[in-house]
Amino acid sequence: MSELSDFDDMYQEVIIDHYKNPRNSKKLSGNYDETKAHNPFCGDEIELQLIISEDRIVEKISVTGRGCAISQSSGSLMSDSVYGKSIEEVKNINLNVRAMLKDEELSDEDLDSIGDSYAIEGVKKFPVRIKCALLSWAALKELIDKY
Amino acid sequence: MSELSDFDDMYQEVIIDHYKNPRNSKKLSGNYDETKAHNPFCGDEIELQLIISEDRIVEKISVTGRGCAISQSSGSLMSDSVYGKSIEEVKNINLNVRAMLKDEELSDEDLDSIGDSYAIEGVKKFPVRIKCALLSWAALKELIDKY
Amino acid sequence: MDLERIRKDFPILKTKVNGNDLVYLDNAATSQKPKLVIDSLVDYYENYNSNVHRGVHTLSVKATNEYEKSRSKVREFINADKDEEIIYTRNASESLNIIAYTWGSRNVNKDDDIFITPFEHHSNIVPWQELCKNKKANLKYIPLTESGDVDLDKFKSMIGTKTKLISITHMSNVLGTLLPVKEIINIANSTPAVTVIDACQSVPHMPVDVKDLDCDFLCFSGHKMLGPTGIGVLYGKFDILNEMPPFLFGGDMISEVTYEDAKWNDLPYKFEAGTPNIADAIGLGFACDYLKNIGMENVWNHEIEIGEYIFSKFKSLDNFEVLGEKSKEKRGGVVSFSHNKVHPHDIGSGLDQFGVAIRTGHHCAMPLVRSYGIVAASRASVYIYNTKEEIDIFINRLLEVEEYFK
Amino acid sequence: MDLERIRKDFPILKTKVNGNDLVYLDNAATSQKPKLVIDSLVDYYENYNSNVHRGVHTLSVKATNEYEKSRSKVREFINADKDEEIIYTRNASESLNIIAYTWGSRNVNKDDDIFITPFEHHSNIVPWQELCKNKKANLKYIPLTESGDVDLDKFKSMIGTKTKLISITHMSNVLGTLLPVKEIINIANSTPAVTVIDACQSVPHMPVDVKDLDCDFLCFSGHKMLGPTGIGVLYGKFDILNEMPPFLFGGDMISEVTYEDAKWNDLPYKFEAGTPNIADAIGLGFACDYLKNIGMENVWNHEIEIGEYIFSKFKSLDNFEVLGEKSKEKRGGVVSFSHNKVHPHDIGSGLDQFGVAIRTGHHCAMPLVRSYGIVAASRASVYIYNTKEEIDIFINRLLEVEEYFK
Ligand SMILES: Cc1ncc(COP(=O)(O)O)c(C=O)c1O
Ligand SMILES: Cc1ncc(COP(=O)(O)O)c(C=O)c1O
Repeated sequence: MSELSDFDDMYQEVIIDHYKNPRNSKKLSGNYDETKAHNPFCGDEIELQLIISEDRIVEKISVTGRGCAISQSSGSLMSDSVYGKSIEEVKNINLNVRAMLKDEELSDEDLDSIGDSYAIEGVKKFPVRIKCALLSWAALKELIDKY
Repeated sequence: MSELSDFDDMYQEVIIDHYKNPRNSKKLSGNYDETKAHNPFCGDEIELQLIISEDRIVEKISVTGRGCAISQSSGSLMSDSVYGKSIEEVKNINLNVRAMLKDEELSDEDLDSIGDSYAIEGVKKFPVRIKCALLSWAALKELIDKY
Repeated sequence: MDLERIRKDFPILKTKVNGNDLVYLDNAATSQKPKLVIDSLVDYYENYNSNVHRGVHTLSVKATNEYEKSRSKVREFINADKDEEIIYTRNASESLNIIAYTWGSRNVNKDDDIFITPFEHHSNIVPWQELCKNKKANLKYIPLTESGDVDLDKFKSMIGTKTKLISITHMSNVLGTLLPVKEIINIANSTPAVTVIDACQSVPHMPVDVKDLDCDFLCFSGHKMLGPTGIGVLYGKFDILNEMPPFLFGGDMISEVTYEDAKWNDLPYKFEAGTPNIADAIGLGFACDYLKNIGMENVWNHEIEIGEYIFSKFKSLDNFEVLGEKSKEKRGGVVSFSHNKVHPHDIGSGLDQFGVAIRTGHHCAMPLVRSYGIVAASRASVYIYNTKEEIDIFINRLLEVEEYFK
Repeated sequence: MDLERIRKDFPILKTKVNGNDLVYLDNAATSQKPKLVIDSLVDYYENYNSNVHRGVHTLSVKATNEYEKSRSKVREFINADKDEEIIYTRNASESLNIIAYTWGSRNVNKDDDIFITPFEHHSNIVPWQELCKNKKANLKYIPLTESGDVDLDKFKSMIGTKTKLISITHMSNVLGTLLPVKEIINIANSTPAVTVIDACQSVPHMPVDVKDLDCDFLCFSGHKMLGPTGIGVLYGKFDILNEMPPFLFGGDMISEVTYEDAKWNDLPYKFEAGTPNIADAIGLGFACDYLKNIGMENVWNHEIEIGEYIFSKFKSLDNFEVLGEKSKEKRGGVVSFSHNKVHPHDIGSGLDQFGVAIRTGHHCAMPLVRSYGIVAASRASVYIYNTKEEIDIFINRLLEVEEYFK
């Protein structure tokens, strides 16, 4: 696939890597929060499990699902990006990821906060796929907003 | 108005003459049939009175009304065309006039039957005005169809 | 405003009609289109025609982007808050019917009142007549003063908790009369009623700001504002639209369908069932660009100037009567007139022979025209490309026609 | 059929997508447009744009004539009896909704049955779900045999005097399956039910004759048959349409309006409220000309040939499954497929990088797609301009994409 450009931007190597080898995909045990997000239009599914510690840190996370390379790699990347972060940091990252995909200006600091999930930036050129990229982040928001 | 062509065809001299000097516009007395036709779109009105003799001849006719040059002249021309004719002839003329305005082929005989009303032929190039030209003929049909 | 340059943008103005230069004065019926708008259609069909929404291929992404960009342009043009408040319809008639079918059928009940004015176009009369018939509600007309203005005091005394909806034209398409819509909306806001503005004759011609008006709904047609045929707009306040049940059911307006049931999509898609009129929606966006570029203040000033010029011409003519003539501040570039002998159809046909296009008939406002004791009238209505020279031609030819039929 | 010449008639086929020649295989969503149709729009806007009906000036007369001429072309195209039986709508979705809103709301009552099939597009499901909900009627599905065909025997045993309406697609937009519409209509004619054909995927692709079918209604969209966006057709038998109450209320659909009441206009205008989509209706007429000129038999033969070619290619591919594959006689040029690992979105995005446009997702037929145990599928659908060379490109690129994501 030599001619690719925008496409390469969307399906970066790291995306394909996370799609084929998803991180943090082991289901949790014990006392975890759980939610399931799905997009009825394309069938993408994300199951998210979280354990938030008493000092409000993401102590454990599990992301599994079915769907396209974007939705699944985005979930895996997300788990890396928020693992070990505080609730407040996670909320901030979630906002920054959304802002990034809306092509809004972000400070260097905010961009940094996104971590590996910066890899999904290329999706912003494909508006129909933004929902795929945000599916896991929507699930995360649902669980985190309770804290 | 020197440049006129299709227009002149529609507003022939005889049309303007009948419009300005309508024939058979005296109301009848005695035992007549009567009807009123009107077009709500433009307000054209035709009042038609008829006396049909025992041998089924148009013995007397009166046409009056208000409206555009086409509707009013057509009424006047109609009265000339059908005066003295038999019911059967009148029905035939009515069909022929409609056929003429639909641009259908007519035999010489059928064209002849139309008489002076042939002057309204130019209206066929202006479809919106055909209703004006046919208003009096619709009134006539209503009265004649009873015979 | 560079009139000569504007006229060059409209290819049809070079047309000859019956051997004469076209003088197009039928703008209240539909406007002509600038090259920019026509080109946008060709560009769409030649370069990126595709169905919108959910397509992952390049053409579909481009078509979707342009379709939604156009919605933003329309939103900006009437200063609405959100893109979701702009629903694409076929024309203003459909927009008004949607309100009657959805908001109306859910909120209007027996003995409730709906108010309109005596100035309305059929499209802002008949949907309410039907709704009232179905619901056994009352269709009432805001009364007029002796001088023919809307009687706001009487109106105030007629409204109350039973008043559910008030729908008024911003400018009469027959008389050019401007209605005091802000005052009426203000009064309406003392009741639970929603307010609907028929902006068919205002949005194309003057600055219109839905936030400033504070109306709940506003309806207009693209084809009267330099846009293509087949595209109209229903503006509604977000919260009201969001509460409304959908209108048409099918593709694009759902979020999920099973064999037994369906869930509705979000605004604005909830009201856009099936494949939209993509090309013409995009064309309407370009029409907004074009008008914005000229500036709606300039458009309006030009039109009242030409309108005044027509009024002043008629003042000196015998046998002609201008309908509902008002002071300069209360009217736009629409002039209806009648002749004491010659029928409007003959006037229209006569002028047409000289290339002058006006409209004749009831102008889809039978009750209003009839209130002047006539059934049909002749109407000249102007737009940005009309000139005083064209008005001179119109008036001179009108006198020739009068002579012919008199 | 001179394929090379046909391809030259479609300007968009010269477009490059991501550096590659466009291979457009999303025809079931919308078709591309020949220059003839695009030119007809430009001609309208540059030379005779005007509002139709009742205008006496030359432009209006010309616009009205062309608008009505287009109606005659459509009438002829589906072999209807009368121009009055052709109602212009925005799209097939609106056409189906009109039947539900007018015929349906007047004739369907509590405990009545409406039948559709499991093959339907959302636009032929949701309007009936809503109607049934409002009327407490039952929406029933014609059952399928084990081999996936419509079970006519079971269907016969399910219908009776309570059966009020049967609405079926002529050809599935997902599977390309042809339904036995004539047999179903025949059976339906033993009941009081009216029959509705969703002909979105048939009228553009094969000869369709409403008199031969003997259906009561037939719905289709112009944009899928080389016509512009924003124009659709509702065909109905004269006597049935004539009995139906109007749908939208306003200008053009009335014959007389007073402040209190209104009388409806004759067919077809009774169902065409407000300013119609004049330009696009005219464009649709030219699309009919273009197709007629090629000959619908030729169109259909070409499409099943290309369709077969796609089916044959897929037969030799591992990991891919074609949905609802049928014998040659029962399908057209629409092929939906899934991959045992790669998601349709990734396939679609991947192919797009090579200029190949297919559709991915639920194809507005969620229940049908789900019945295959999946939520989304990929679909390639062909039209007159597609070639076997394009199919080769499609399949080769598909394998490259598979490799990338596997
Ligand atoms: C079978 C079928 N029915 C109905 C429709 C709806 O057509 P439209 O979106 O033009 O209203 C489509 C098009 O997607 C279709 O394929
Ligand atoms: C004041 C007014 N309201 C409504 C309409 C109806 O617009 P449309 O025919 O585009 O639906 C018109 C246009 O004739 C109008 O002038």
